[in-house]
Amino acid sequence: MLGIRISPFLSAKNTSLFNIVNSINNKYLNIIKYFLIPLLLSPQFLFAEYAINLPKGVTSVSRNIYGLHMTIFWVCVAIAILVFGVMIWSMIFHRKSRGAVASNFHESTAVELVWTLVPLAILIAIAFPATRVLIDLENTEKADMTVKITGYQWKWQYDYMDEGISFFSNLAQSSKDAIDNADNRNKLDHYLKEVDKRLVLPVGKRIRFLMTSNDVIHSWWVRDLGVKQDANPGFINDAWAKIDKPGVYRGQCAELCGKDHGFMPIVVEALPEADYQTWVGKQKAAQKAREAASGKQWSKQDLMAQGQKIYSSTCASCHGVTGQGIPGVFPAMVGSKIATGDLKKHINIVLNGKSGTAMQAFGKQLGDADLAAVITYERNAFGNNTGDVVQPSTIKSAR
Amino acid sequence: MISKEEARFLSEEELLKRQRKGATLTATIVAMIAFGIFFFTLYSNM
Amino acid sequence: MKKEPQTISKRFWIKLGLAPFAMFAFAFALVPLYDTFCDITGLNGRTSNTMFKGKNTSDVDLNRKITIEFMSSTTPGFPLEFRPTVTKMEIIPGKLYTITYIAENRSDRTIIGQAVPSFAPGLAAKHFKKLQCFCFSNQTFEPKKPKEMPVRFFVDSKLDKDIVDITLSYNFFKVKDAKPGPVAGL
Amino acid sequence: MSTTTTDLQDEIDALGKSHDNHHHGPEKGVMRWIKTTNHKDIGTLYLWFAFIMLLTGGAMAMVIRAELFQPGLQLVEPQFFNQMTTLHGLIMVFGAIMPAFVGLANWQIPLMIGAKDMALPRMNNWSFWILPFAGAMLLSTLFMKGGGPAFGWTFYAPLSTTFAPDSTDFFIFAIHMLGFSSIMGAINVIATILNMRAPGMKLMDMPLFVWTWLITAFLLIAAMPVLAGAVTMMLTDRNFGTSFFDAAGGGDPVMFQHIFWFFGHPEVYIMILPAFGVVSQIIPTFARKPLFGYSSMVYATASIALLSFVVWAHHMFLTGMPVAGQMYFMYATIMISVPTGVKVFNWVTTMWRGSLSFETPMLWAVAFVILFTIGGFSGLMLGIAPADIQYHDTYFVVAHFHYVLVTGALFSIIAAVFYWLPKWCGRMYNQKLAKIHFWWAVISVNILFFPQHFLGLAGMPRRIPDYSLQFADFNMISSIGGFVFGASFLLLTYIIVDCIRNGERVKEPRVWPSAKGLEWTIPTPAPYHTFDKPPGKELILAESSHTGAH
Repeated sequence: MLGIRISPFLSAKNTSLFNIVNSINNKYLNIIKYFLIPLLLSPQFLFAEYAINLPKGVTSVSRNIYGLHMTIFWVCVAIAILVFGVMIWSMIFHRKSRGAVASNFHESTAVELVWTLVPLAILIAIAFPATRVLIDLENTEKADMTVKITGYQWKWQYDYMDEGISFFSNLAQSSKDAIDNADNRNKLDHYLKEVDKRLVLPVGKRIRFLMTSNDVIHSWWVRDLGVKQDANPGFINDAWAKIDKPGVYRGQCAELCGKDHGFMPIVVEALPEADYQTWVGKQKAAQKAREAASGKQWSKQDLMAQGQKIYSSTCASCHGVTGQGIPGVFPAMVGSKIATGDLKKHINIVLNGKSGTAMQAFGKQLGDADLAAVITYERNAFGNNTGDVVQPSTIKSAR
Repeated sequence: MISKEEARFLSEEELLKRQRKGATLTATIVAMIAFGIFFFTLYSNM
Repeated sequence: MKKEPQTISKRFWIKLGLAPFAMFAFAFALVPLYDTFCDITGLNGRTSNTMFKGKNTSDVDLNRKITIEFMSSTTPGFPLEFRPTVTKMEIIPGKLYTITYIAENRSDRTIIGQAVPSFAPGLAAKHFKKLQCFCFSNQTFEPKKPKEMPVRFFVDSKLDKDIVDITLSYNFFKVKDAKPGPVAGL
Repeated sequence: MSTTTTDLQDEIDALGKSHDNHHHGPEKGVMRWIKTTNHKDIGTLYLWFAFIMLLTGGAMAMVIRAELFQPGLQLVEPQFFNQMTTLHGLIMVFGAIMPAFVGLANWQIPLMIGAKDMALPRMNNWSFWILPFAGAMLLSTLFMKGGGPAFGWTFYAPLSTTFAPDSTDFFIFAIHMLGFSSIMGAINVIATILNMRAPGMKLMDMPLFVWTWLITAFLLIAAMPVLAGAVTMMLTDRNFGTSFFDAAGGGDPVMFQHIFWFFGHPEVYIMILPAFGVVSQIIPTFARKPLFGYSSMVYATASIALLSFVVWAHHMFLTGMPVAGQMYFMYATIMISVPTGVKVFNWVTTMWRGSLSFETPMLWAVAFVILFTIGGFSGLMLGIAPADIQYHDTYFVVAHFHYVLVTGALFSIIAAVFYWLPKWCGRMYNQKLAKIHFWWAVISVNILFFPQHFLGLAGMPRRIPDYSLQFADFNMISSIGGFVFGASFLLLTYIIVDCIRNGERVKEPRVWPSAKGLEWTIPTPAPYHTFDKPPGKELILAESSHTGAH
């Protein structure tokens, strides 16, 4: 069957629990630690320690949600104690083996009425704070800046509408290298939660997010910001956040979006206003430099080297590191009609994508030089020895 | 449903036949409802 | 084996005939019901491809200012360079404005597309009245020829008072070919 | 005539000729099962089919839990992982839980209402025999080019239309067939309950299991055609150039979710209402006390069913719904906890001041009440629209619906089997072993699903094959619980097979001395044909579990 991996199960010791499994002594300690203590001690203390609860977050919205969450949680606990208490009482004291004799009552309109109306009252009491938080969520005050977020299979694009900055954010290479390699994994602080380019945002500004998608439905989710919103293809949704504290906040895609749904993290870096402005300046300078690079002539060797880099970061997730693709889902590169056929068609499909498929329009995502490199690579690697060399200028004129 | 009084005058097989006739009617109506909902789903999205 | 001939009463036939009729009547009656429901909750109406006809009866509300952001996008495989000439503008509800989108077909063949508008917040869609828009019909683009496409609109002053930012995004889709396309996923 | 068929119609014909020779047994050999129109045979077929599907879907869950045992990709590729989550969901919902309840309905409804058989025996045969083919077709997609469906059991467009593998068309056909089978089953249940009751049995005399199934059948009639509509639109979108769910042609992908959940939310009640019925039969038996608040139970069930049609979009709070819509769906959703609460309170009060004993079915029923209620609490939390922002599509949701469907629906099915199995086959299972199995399953299932609440709150999304290291510990605990729970089903298989083959014979009609109901008035094991003479009103009232003295 498709998709079975060869790498051995339990190849490495990379979780603290793995060690527990190995040492019995430790195991009992940890059962106490994970099951008994959480039951006995005050929740807040432990929730922070072992991350078994929502974080309070760094926006007013996420704090409101946290408060609401805790309120409902304790209401549920109270009802549970009452209901299960009665039940366990009768299970202990009304046992046949203890000589309990069954009474025969089976109806009471008054009691039925009480346990319809009391829960109803509790629900109405919950509905008030819930509605308040909900209205605050849809708060439409004036925003200080707008970021457009576009979901792609499987990366995010961020457009700073007011600054004209636009970039893609992929899973960091360090995490990709660690998927199959436990040693690499243990060295990482944020396995699968790190990106190559972070979304940098200023602190204390009201930021408006606009979500949309280029292919399937994604969902942009950063817990500490209290933002989760679906990105629907062809439509835009909005959400907002005002970050209180500088810091790095991590999230990931929350709506199943295909093969690499689990590998599409989000990292938000909140900076003080001044640092943010410095960052914006740097981005604008870098954009200029990239445009200048497209005039240069490249050697085939350089193109191949750069092309391999771009291929593995951008193309390999579908077409495979060795160009095999996934039969029936993603076409192979090896001997492909496009990669070994007409160059113009090849450039066109990479630039503009193919409608109705997962093939995206990379013209918007990559610079001329990178596109030239990756197309050169595709036409010469995997045994596709066409010998074609594509220069950035060719791409520029084909755009 | 067949009431106790009615049933008293029916033989075993007549009762079964009466019941099955009612069942056929019920089933037909319910099946129509199902088809109606199916077409409504399509229709409401045209 | 003897089969007794089964007689079916007239009442049965009438019932049988009426049941599906009633069912369909019920199903069709649900349509206005759902429309009302969607209207109240605002479930639909995130997009509107229809022209505003009739007179601009909305009052000009000089005390209000609304910022409108204009965005554009195209779907993969549709080689259109497509953007608004202005990305942001302040407007006064009730007044008429015109903004222009520019599109250029970057391929060598003629392409046909359909623009679908989308609003954030979604509730704004109802109050954004378009008198002229390229989204009313399919658009044909000749190769390498830029095309200017104006949108003439006003925002109804009935728009909720607390909405101050509206985003309007047009997404250009390729109109499906008449001939069957390649198998999906390949 | 007694050799060729057991069909009811033929029996009626035969009755005209002779009164004596219609007590024939089943046919011999495999043809008995293929041609059978006997409700007991079909019930048995349904239950075995469901059990095989349960093990199949369970094996897929084992693959999922094994891959999630530790971070990194060890066993399967992400694409295959997605196929596993998708098929696990589809098979458990359409192949295991629903057929199991239909099987219980087939066995028990005629016995409980004093009918000879189901109303439409030939259709009954059909609605079962479609299932194995539909199930096989669904599973066969795994071996096709491009693999099976990999878009989750909710198959949201456009992932399931534009971006799906070719095998999706087979998936659509399989769903059509499964839906068709369910609708036919539901028609049969409605026709049987409304027309075949013993003369004199009023609707409010029916046992609660029959009531919940009547309401469930109406839910099926209303919900399954909507699913059929949704997959039909998918089919035309994929193959015939329509664009119901494609913004390019004026459609809307969110519309798919509206249609899907308009089916999907009643669907979850289809899977839980019969469970309520089962538990309402078992608890009075072992509390030796009539069911408390019978009529309020009926009304609560009906109102849950009605409410289930007006809350669907609480699965869609994040799709960009306007605030008025979110409020409406939030209020409607939390309203459901009122009738659900009434049911729980009624069960607890039935136990109160009873004379309780804890035979195996009672253990499962008590576990059901407690664990289902926990699932209900997390459901209430999920229903709060703003809080749902943080819960949506996380493991918190996974924990919630597994508490409701595994420790809810599945536990009630196991309870029902342990309750009625001795009546069906005339043998008692090894009660000691069954109790060991109960504790084994109930402890491991909590180790499996309870930590998933923490995972979800800590931020782990669902449907991911790999996760960051912060989730490692709870995933490992959950996986260990999963393997232990999975293994418990091997013991369950042994207990059931052992019971059928070597179990101690039971002769008394009333297998559980304190049980009430018409099914306990017939001989044990239940003869192939029952209630040739419908039971009288006096018997019906005496056997009612809710009116008279116990």
